[in-house]
Amino acid sequence: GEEKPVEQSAGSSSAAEISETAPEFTVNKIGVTYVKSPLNVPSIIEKEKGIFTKAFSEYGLPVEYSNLTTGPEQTQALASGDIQFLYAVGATSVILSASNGADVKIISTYSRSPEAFRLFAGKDSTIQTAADLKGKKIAGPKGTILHELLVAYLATAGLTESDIEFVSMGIPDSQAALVGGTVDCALLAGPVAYNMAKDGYRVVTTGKDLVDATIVVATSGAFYEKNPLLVKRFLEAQAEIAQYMKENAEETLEITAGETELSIEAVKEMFPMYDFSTEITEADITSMKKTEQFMKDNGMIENRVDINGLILKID
Amino acid sequence: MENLCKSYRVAEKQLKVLDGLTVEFPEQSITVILGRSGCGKTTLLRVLGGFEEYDSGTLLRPPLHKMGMVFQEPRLMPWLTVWKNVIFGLPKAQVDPDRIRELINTVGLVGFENAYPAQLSGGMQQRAALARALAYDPELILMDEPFAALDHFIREAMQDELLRIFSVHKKSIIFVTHSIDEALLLGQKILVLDQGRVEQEFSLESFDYPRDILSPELIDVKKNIIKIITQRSIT
Amino acid sequence: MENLCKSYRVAEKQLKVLDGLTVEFPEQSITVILGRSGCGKTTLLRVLGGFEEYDSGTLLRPPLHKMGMVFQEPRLMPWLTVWKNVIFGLPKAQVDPDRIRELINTVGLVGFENAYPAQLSGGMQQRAALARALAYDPELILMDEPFAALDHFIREAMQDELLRIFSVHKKSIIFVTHSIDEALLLGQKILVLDQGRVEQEFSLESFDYPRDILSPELIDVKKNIIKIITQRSIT
Amino acid sequence: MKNFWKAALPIIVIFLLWQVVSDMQIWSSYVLPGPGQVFRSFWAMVKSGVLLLHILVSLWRVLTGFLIAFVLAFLLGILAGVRPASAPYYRHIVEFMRNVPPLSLIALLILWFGIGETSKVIIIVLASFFPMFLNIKKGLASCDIKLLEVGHSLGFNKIQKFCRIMLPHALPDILVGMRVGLGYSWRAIIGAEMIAASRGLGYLILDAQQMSRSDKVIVGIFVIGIVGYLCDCLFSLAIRKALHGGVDNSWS
Amino acid sequence: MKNFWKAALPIIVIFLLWQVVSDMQIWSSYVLPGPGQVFRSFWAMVKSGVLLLHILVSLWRVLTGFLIAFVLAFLLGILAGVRPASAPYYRHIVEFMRNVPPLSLIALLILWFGIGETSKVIIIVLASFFPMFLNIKKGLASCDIKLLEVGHSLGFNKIQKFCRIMLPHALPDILVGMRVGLGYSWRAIIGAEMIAASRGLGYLILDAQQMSRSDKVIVGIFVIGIVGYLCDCLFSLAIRKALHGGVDNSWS
Ligand SMILES: Nc1ncnc2c1ncn2[C@@H]1O[C@H](COP(=O)(O)OP(=O)(O)OP(=O)(O)O)[C@@H](O)[C@H]1O
Ligand SMILES: Nc1ncnc2c1ncn2[C@@H]1O[C@H](COP(=O)(O)OP(=O)(O)OP(=O)(O)O)[C@@H](O)[C@H]1O
Ligand SMILES: [Mg+2]
Ligand SMILES: [Mg+2]
Repeated sequence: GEEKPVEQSAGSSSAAEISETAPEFTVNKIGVTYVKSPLNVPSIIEKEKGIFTKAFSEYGLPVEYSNLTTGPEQTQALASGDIQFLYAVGATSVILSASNGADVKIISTYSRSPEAFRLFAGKDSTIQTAADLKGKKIAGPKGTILHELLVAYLATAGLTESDIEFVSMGIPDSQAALVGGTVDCALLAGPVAYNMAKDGYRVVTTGKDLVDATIVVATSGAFYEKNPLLVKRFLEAQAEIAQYMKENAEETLEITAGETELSIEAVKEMFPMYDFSTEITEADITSMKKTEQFMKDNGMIENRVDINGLILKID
Repeated sequence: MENLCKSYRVAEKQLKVLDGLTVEFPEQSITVILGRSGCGKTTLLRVLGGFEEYDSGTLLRPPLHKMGMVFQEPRLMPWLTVWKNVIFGLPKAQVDPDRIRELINTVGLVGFENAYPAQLSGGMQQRAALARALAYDPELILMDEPFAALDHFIREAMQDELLRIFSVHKKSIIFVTHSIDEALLLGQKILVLDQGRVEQEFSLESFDYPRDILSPELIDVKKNIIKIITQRSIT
Repeated sequence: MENLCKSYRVAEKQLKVLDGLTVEFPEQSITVILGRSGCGKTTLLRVLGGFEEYDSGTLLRPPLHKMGMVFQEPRLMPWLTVWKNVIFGLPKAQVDPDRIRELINTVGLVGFENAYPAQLSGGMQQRAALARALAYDPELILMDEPFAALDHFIREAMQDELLRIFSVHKKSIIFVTHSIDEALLLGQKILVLDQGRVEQEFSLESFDYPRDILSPELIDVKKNIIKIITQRSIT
Repeated sequence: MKNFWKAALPIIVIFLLWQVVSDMQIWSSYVLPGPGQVFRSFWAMVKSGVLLLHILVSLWRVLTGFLIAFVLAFLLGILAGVRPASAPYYRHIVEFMRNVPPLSLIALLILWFGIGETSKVIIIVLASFFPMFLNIKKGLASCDIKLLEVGHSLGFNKIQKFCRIMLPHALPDILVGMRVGLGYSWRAIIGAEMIAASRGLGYLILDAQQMSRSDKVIVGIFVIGIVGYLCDCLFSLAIRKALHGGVDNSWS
Repeated sequence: MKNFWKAALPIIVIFLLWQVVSDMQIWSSYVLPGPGQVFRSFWAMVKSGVLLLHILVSLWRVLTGFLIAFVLAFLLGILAGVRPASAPYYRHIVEFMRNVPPLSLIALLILWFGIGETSKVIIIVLASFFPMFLNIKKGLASCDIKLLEVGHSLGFNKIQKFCRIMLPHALPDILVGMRVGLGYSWRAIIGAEMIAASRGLGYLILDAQQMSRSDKVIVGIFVIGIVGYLCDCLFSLAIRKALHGGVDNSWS
């Protein structure tokens, strides 16, 4: 389905506001990204239970899932109009694309999970503190929460990125590099991090107190303007998911284990690291501002981004 | 058919292959081009057939000629059997299996219809190429040493066949050869080519087919030709 | 050189090309294999040269023979010039430019040393292939209709050249042809091949070179050969 | 039979080595799982039917992409081979595209063609077009002039010359090109299924990497390799049947 | 001159279209930056010298990988072309590898060979080996038996036959293979530089993608395409010089 959003006249979009019964939208389907890693329980539950499908079937709109996992891909797809909601995208990616002129708006928080993001060292590495990292080779994905974690951790010892050798790689590749012994440390998250910890690799630090690891839900400003109803319905559906997770905790874990094919123990151990409440708190905004500052400082963005302006005020 | 042609071509240094040549090929007759190896016979034939550009001069061809050519090499399609090679030039609808079978019989390839060219001897390949040109049934046939690879008897048989075709269907034939005997046997007009020029023309229309090559008149002509060729190559 | 060979090969249906053939090729002499197109001359030569397996029978070859072959087709390397094609068989150190130049002169290709095979006429290509085999200077030369594409005079010159080489260097030559005259001119021993058998052997060692083909004895032999071949093809 | 052993020998050696290395526990099993573990997850996926689904989805994508690429390469190859004069118009663009990594275009493709099948198929087309194009072009352009002249002498028009002489003559080259192209189609499946796939062998590998399931990654690699190989065999077989020995099979 | 215009025409049209589309502001500059913006960031990179650095680093990697792949393909191609009997030993493994996406092997390569140049070069080798191998094999295997027999008649040994007849005969095929291979080397640069690169054109693109800098991505795409094209031209030229017309240039 590569239909582009159907541009309609202003008249029809205002009609959507007038008549609640037969609203007309600028889309004929709802594209949602589906990201299950690192451990995105709400996405898994939602898909299993078909909550969005149910919600949007009220408007006769089918829901289409897209497995776009990386942030840049998601923001690109949003810009192309193929996707309406980025359901779980790193705040860093949103800031990056916004800084480069993309029309992207945050509508709610997805999760915060500082502890799920970790810096690993070899099994019998001597690295204990941030100061020990000086001159070491560290692998991880650039421009992500993990990268931010590293820089924040270095800062605790008064170091900067230039004091270490940072190599940019995806998470699975970073893992392989650490296991193969060609790097001293690797920045890992999700099931990979869990496995490595189980295997005895040393956790140098988690993201706790360093980053907030804010994952958000985003849409485009244009889409919201023309279809506020749909965005509102989306938020309601999100609440339903949270509701379900609270009421069926055991089942939630089982479904997650089944979908990710992780052991139930692993899921149980990792689940508490995540805070899935959807409300955008003051702390979230502050952390995003911090992130934005971090990116500016590290030359990853050239234009400042107004975080408050990024967030859609929906009532 | 009348023409006047003149042309030369390049090798490395400019090499005049055809040099101010003026010939006329009468229609419905057998014209034989005779000459030594490398004297430009093939080139002349290729110019006539339109395979080769010429540098200067004019070439007049009567229109509406369906023209066939037998090349000096067999040039069979290696991926087709003898049968398919023979009918190669014919539209599917026009293939008359009986006629083709007869043709294949004439060139002595019965039993080899399904063989591939690589499985034939050199002479057999040349005969298959001959059959292909005849099957195409052209009004004008250009033949470049078609019988060189054939032994005495098959050659005789083929010469007879050619004369038969000629007399029955009154086709125009231009025949290249280096054998003086063959030229005398077949030609109504013989052009002796040397160094890009027509050294001499002989008209043998008065002799009826089949000819006896040992008849005194023809021996006279033969001596004449030999004299011309040897003379030229000495100078 | 003695041998006894017997072999047959497949086409589609089993086709006996050489059928219980028994021949002996004397050393240091010119043996001519004569036969009609498609009778198996090339096949016999290829078996002798070791290019083709034989099915049964034995083939005895004296050891240490440096053997050269002239194929029925020119088979020049299209990416090499005439000169390079001629010296193709020689190690770099053994190339004697004067000798090569002389050879090229003999085959009448002076001025075409730097031409590529595609730029030569059919006969010239064949002559270049001949020069290649001679340049290689083998003790035994197998020649498959080497002069078929040549005109009367060049053919005569080449025949003389061959006889000269033979008498000076006393090489063994096995020569395939379909021309009875050529066989009579060159052969010390003539094998008439038909249907995979040696129909008849003629020994002409008593005739000295150069021979006069019109001498009564040779005309007798010629008539004999013609009779044999025609007889066979009628049955 | 002897050939079977010859073929089996190196494969057995590789498997044994693998088993030994994984037994030695140099790397833990989630980094380099042993053959046993890989086979178990392979079997689990076979039983549940997901593997077949992944294979079919990818197969469909690969074949679609390959066919489109072939048709394009064939048409452009004909144009280039038969009318070299037209080359200046597209030559530079084709040559330019030949060197551009399809991976770098993913973002643009998503932008223009969305995240549906189109983008995925385009990635595969981009990967397999060029070997086919170059080989077809070479095959047609290197056609023996002598044989073409035969066509001329038989009064063939351009189309007849092309279909009856150039094409059969170029066949071995075209087939080599198609085989290389088919291989590259399979290789491009990861790149293609990076674009929002939820099924397919490429997705299987990418997803397993994210989920740290090395055993599944290896299953995916094996399955792609083997399915691709089988495709290639079928392709060779089909061609051999179609040609029944008319052309030597130097391409197989 | 006329050819120049023929070549320039479609390129100019593309640029104009691009300018028009980006002027129309259908997509924001984040999605599709205009030619002006792209040129500005290109110029900035040229001036600071980073672009040259990226080019040189990638060039070195591509050439190393290409050369290694060529040597391997040549050796194995000779083996396969000259001694078809040896095929069963490696055939299945080669055919298997031919269909495996190099991208899926990145993790394994990092594990075994680290994140240095080795892994990157291996990715390039994997990408360019197969077209060369198949073309070399085909070229050698399809050698005219008639010409080989000439070699036999001149008492050539196997090596002489190979060097003096088979090799020149297979040259056009080998060259087509090499050109396809060179193209694929360039295309593999993104995959290769996914492995912990900090320089190179592939890194430039990947980094720009991650940083959502579409303008830089486009600069990278153009530079790879053009540098690859130039490489190809140089390669063709070198060959044409080396052969001075002996072989028809159906491969160019
Ligand atoms: N394609 C070509 N390029 C350059 N020169 C050529 C080409 N074809 C033929 N020639 C030259 O033209 C001359 C005449 O060649 P042509 O083929 O016409 O001779 P011919 O009379 O047919 O000889 P033969 O009886 O040996 O076939 C030769 O000297 C040859 O070198
Ligand atoms: N490679 C082959 N495969 C199958 N049959 C073949 C092969 N080569 C030759 N033959 C057959 O063997 C027979 C003899 O062929 P050969 O080439 O020996 O004849 P020849 O005496 O040299 O004839 P010519 O004078 O026409 O060259 C022919 O009937 C031919 O069909
Ligand atoms: Mg000629
Ligand atoms: Mg023969």
